[in-house]
Amino acid sequence: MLQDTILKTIGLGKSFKGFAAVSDVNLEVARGSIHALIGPNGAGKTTCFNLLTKFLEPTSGQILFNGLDITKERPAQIARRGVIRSFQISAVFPHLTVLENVRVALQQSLGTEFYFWKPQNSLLTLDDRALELLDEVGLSHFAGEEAISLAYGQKRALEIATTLAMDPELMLLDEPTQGMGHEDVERVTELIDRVAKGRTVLMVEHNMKVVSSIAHRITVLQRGSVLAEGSYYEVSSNPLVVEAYMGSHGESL
Amino acid sequence: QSSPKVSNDVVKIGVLTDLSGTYSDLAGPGSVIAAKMAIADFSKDGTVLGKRIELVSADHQNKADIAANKAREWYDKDNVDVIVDLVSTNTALAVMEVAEQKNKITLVSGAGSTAITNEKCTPVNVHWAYDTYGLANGTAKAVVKQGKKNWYFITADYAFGASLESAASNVVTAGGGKVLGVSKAPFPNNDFSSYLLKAQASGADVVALANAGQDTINSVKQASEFGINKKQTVVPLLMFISDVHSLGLPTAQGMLMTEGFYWDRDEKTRAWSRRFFEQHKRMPTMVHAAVYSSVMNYLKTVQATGTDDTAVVMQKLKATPIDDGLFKGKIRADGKFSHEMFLLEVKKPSDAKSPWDYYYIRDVIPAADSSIPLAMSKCKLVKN
Amino acid sequence: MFELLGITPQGLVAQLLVGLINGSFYAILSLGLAIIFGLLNIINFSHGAQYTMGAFVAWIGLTQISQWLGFPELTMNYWFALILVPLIMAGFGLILERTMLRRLYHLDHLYGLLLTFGLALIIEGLFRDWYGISGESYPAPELLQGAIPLEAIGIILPKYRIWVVVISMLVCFSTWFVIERTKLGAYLRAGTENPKLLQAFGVNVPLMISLAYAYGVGLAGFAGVLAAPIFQVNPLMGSNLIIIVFAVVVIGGMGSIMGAILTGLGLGLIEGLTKVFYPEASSVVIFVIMAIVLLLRPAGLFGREK
Amino acid sequence: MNKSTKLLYGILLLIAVLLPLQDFIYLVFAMKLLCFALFACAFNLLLGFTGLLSFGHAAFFGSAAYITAYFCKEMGASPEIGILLGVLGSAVLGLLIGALAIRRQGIYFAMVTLALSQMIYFLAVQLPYTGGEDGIQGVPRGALFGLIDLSNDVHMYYFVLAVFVFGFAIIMRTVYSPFGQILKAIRENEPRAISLGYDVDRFKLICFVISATLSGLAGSTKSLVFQLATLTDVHWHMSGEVVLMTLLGGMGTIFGPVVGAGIVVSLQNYLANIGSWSTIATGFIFVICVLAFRRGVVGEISAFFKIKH
Amino acid sequence: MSGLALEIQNLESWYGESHILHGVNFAVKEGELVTLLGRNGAGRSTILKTILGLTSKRAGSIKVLGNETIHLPSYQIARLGVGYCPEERGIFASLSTEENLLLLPEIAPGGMGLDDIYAMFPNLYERRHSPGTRLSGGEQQMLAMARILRTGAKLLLLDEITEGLAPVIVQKLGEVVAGLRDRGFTIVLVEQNFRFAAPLADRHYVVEHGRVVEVVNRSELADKATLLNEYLGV
Ligand SMILES: Nc1ncnc2c1ncn2[C@@H]1O[C@H](COP(=O)(O)OP(=O)(O)OP(=O)(O)O)[C@@H](O)[C@H]1O
Ligand SMILES: Nc1ncnc2c1ncn2[C@@H]1O[C@H](COP(=O)(O)OP(=O)(O)OP(=O)(O)O)[C@@H](O)[C@H]1O
Ligand SMILES: [Mg+2]
Ligand SMILES: [Mg+2]
Repeated sequence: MLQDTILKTIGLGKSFKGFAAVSDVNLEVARGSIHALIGPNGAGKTTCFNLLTKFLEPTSGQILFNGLDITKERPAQIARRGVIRSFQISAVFPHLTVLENVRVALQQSLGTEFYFWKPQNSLLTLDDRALELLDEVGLSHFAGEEAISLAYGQKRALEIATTLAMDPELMLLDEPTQGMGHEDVERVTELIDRVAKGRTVLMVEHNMKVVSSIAHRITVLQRGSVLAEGSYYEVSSNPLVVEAYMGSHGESL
Repeated sequence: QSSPKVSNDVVKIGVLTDLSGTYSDLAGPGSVIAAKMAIADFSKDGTVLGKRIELVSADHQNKADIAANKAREWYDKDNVDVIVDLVSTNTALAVMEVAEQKNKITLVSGAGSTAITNEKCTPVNVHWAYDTYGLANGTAKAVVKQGKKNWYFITADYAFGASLESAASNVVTAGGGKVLGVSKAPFPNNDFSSYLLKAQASGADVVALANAGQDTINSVKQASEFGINKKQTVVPLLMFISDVHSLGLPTAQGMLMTEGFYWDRDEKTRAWSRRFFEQHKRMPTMVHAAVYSSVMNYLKTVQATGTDDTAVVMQKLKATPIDDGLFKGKIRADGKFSHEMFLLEVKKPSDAKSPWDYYYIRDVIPAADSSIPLAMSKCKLVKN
Repeated sequence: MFELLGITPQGLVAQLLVGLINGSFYAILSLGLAIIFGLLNIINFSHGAQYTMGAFVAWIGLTQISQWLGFPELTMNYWFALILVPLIMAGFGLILERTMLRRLYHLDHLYGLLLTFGLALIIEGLFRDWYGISGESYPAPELLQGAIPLEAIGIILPKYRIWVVVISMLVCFSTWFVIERTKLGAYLRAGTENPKLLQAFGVNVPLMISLAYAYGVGLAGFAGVLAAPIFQVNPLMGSNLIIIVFAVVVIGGMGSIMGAILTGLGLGLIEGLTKVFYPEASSVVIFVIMAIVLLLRPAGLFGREK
Repeated sequence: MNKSTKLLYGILLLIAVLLPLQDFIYLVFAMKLLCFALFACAFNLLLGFTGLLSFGHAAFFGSAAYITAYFCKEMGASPEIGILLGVLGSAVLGLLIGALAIRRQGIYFAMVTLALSQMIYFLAVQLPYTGGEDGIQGVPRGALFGLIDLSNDVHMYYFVLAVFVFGFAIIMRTVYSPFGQILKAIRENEPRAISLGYDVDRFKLICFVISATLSGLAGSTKSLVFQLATLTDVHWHMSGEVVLMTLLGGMGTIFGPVVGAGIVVSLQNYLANIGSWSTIATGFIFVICVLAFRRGVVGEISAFFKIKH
Repeated sequence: MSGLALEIQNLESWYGESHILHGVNFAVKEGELVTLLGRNGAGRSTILKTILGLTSKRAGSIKVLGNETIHLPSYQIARLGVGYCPEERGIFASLSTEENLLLLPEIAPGGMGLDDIYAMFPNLYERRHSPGTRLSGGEQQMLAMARILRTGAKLLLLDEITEGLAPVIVQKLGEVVAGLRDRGFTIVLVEQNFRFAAPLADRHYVVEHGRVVEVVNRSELADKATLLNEYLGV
């Protein structure tokens, strides 16, 4: 398949006081694909995300987004380029309402974020879109509630809605279904699949059911470096991966 | 019927002082008591010219803004005719400014800066108790005369400290002495040991403290701790009997200082002070005595002129020599009440016969030496 | 003879010693603050007032109690005060913690700061009202009166100040040992982060917190007793000191016990030297250092990164 | 903002406009109150809506007061120029201090601001222009635009009222603006706000500067009302006071700081005569407020009526 | 015949104003393993928190090994022999991994040794000097689980312990939990991952809206599959 590459890392590495959490990772994410990053705990997946969004400073290597070197940019800058992440431990604005949570992200598109002289009413135009997004994740009837009162799984859903609101070109999802019930997992999986049309998704996920059903391509990390890469079938039949990650009798899927 | 002219049918005296801060012992509640005594002594039924005499008091917390606001409010709204005491220089200057605008009287007792009757003088003010010139002049002259010619200054690093220091060092050099060094201590300050060690190492005869209040107390105390008072003479340029009281004689003994009033000077001062003591449980400072004296003389003047009109009263005050048993002297054109001062030495603990028996009177400084000569004055009221 | 900006080497040594004495006070006070902050997440603004209170309690014990009760023999001398006052203060701390601070743990730091700020105003105001502002003298114990002439360097140092340095070091380092080298330390740190959870693991966190606060306040009281013979016992003695001590804790780094101690001593020295060479700056030097440290090492010299 | 709140503001404004018609309330007192209310509101913009506790806001209030006083007294500047210079000064200072301070968070932020403002304080003690302990006194109020004589208390009062309404409106607008919405989000969850593409530091800095500037406006105006600028204005007690006002009134509420300022200023006025008891009373208020009254007067009231801000 | 390790009657619980549990009843015998199943927000985690007194208010009766604990402070409940692995993991950031492991006081003899634990979770051994919260999400999960094994607690309350773990580790954890059960521990497991829980548990309680609405014994699993599906969407 000849697709152009949206994100590319060259020799990306990060060490903490001599401990190499990520080393020499060469990742290529194809535009329009859903790319999964899997690997045992502590393999460096979250760290990779942190590097890509510059929440951490890489010790070595380069990050290219749409062919552009973004290694030196600041986190907010990268976000504005269209690379938006979600967090492994859920991250919402607890005392804003659910609607406002999403709206904060939508506001980015208005370009009025520094206008302290403009009335807040100017934001009402965003409400429809916000509700639409909430509807997609099944939270529309919570719109007026403060985010803190949501259950864990609902918070995760809200986070995805917020991330979507940025209309990102590249979405980085760190374990989006973690902590969700089965129904929710299915819904979110479907949701990701749906929203991935027209954009690119890079996700970390331990739920093989999710990975196998929607990921086009999978990279397996182990101890900071790439162990294997390929389609789910290729990867899951790789004995190294089975041993390091999936487990001997795997989850029957 | 030509009734005397008293504004708003009341003569209202405001004691604006430090009721809670650093200076509340040397002025503060004692000043309020002194003012009350003056009113009671002046008239049994609390009237002058048939009109009520009222007293109000407030805490200026040594802050110019609070003082100015209170004064403004008193003059504007509460019909206060005269404000007395005013402990720190900044409050005194701030209130004098307001008083001049409103054409009301201030009688300053607590504050000590020479600016009050010099470059910042106003026509409606009298500076009653003392100023730094008189203190520094009195003490420094006497000490240099004793042959202690090499001085080291520990100076509080702000305007007041600098003016004390310069007044004293002028006298020292004029008397043939030498200033060996100066340590400018930040103000306020707790620990003076670094400066004391430097003073000790300088080998000066005299360690002069150009500071006030808590700073003085701490520096004296620490000087005795380092044994400085054994080999060198410690001279606080501004110290009140209340300070000596809290230091205690063992620490304070031997120091030389100048004050305008000492309760144990003669029969009259003793009698008055005992009455004061009954109410306040402490002997009066020179500020307390001055507040009494200023209120008393103000009321007498109102009585004598038949009005509380500012200009009339001020003119009469300045024209009449004062001798009320506590102070003796005359109010000059610039508003300085020029009176005798006393050079005092703190007694040894063994020499004190009774509580509050703290001083030997070593010298009487004539009124003329207690104020800046009018010829050198920068006051706008003095034509040079 | 070699001189540096007019100071002889002997003079310099003496000045350093003097700096060390102030440093000892900073160390004890910032140690108490650090413990309290570390565990209760509360900036104990009333630390200065509690130090003042310690000094006053010692003074009251020495001069007043006998008068109140009419038994002249009944005085608490310095040595008793050194032990009793910290205990009394710790008891006082315990009461404050149980009745007030306890309600604030789940809230922002801000509230603890404000509550203790209010307490500081009350304590100071009361002593001001009772005993006036110019303060009272507290004599050094007879054993420690007088000064030791240090012939070698040509100055004399008061015995009492030497004692202060020695005893405060002793207290500081034993405290450090207990907190950092025993399991207690781990509890303290974990309790800071998530007291509820730690409690769910079987640790009696409320007791631990009460005791830690009591200990911090006790230390402040102890410093107060130590200070009484040096400075006048006066109601404002603490409020002048407290901001500096805050700065010390920040420079040293929150959460580090050793950091608080070493920074306290070090800043005492630096401040002492500034007083010698450039006294005008001595009141700001600590704040300047603090600003620089915060810019270069946000967590403080000894602080742990978040 | 709902109808009843609007109505309330309308009534309050009307009362304020009619105030000079009576003489029960002393006008200078009312002016003082307005100045401090503006100061507290400006402070609250930072604390209540961005979650940054500055313990050094006196630096902005005070330095603006000094600048205005200096130019009006020594250089003969007209009041509007004097205030403009003061406000500019505090804005620049806000930018400098803010740029340093916002790099740190929480308690460190409070400490850095405290330290830096302490340095401003020492500058005020030692610089030759500030009059040291005595401050700058006898500042002429002058004539506004050369027309309106401000030495008349009634004129001055209306001028101060106008300044207050202007400042308050700016704050209100800021809070209820797209910008304000992001500020809130930042306070709630900073990393998340970053990941959504917001330059958190710039938001904080802008907010800091707005707050400093308006604090300066309050300080400048105050120096004209009282005709003086003193060390009190830059002392950390002033910073503490403004915290008290905000807390007492209700932090994070729009109108709370005004109420808080009213209470604190009145208390100071009425307790001034009882010496150390005023300190003790202030202490008690702090304690009670924190223990039982955390939302502040306005916060409690609106919680009672369930008014959403 | 073993007694009851945990007996809960009419348990109610609140977070501030919000009333979350409305009369929960169930009991666990010593040596049993039961699970609490339910949708997100059903109140399963809250049940565990309430047992330890971590909610703001509670009422009803909770007997731990025969002792009524409803009025006891958390730490005393823990000392009766309760080990808790919280949902949000609760790793202490200011402590190193090893300090975190060693932190919990031993409340009864018979806890696992450090070496055994490291053998079980080699990741933890490797990162033992790293600050607790610098561990990866999964490593933190292991740590949270591991540390209660040291304490000798006999009644374990485990909240979503497989969350965020790699399948290999989940598998291993399954073995660990089964081993613990066999060694006589009593375990209450809150799980989302039904596949993980099903083979381990003696009994399942289905929680909905703060109540236990269904009990499914191991033997009834097949019969009640549709029912479970309805409740959980499994
Ligand atoms: N800031 C840090 N300091 C020190 N070590 C770190 C830091 N962040 C991560 N590590 C270490 O780097 C390794 C990789 O962590 P990372 O969070 O990327 O793992 P992960 O692949 O996301 O695992 P999981 O699936 O469990 O979330 C881990 O061993 C972790 O302990
Ligand atoms: N701290 C809290 N304050 C207020 N409400 C809360 C709090 N924690 C949980 N809740 C509410 O309590 C209810 C039960 O939450 P709980 O965490 O027990 O659910 P759960 O069954 O464990 O679900 P999950 O799978 O999401 O963990 C939810 O509606 C949630 O919104
Ligand atoms: Mg991870
Ligand atoms: Mg849960």
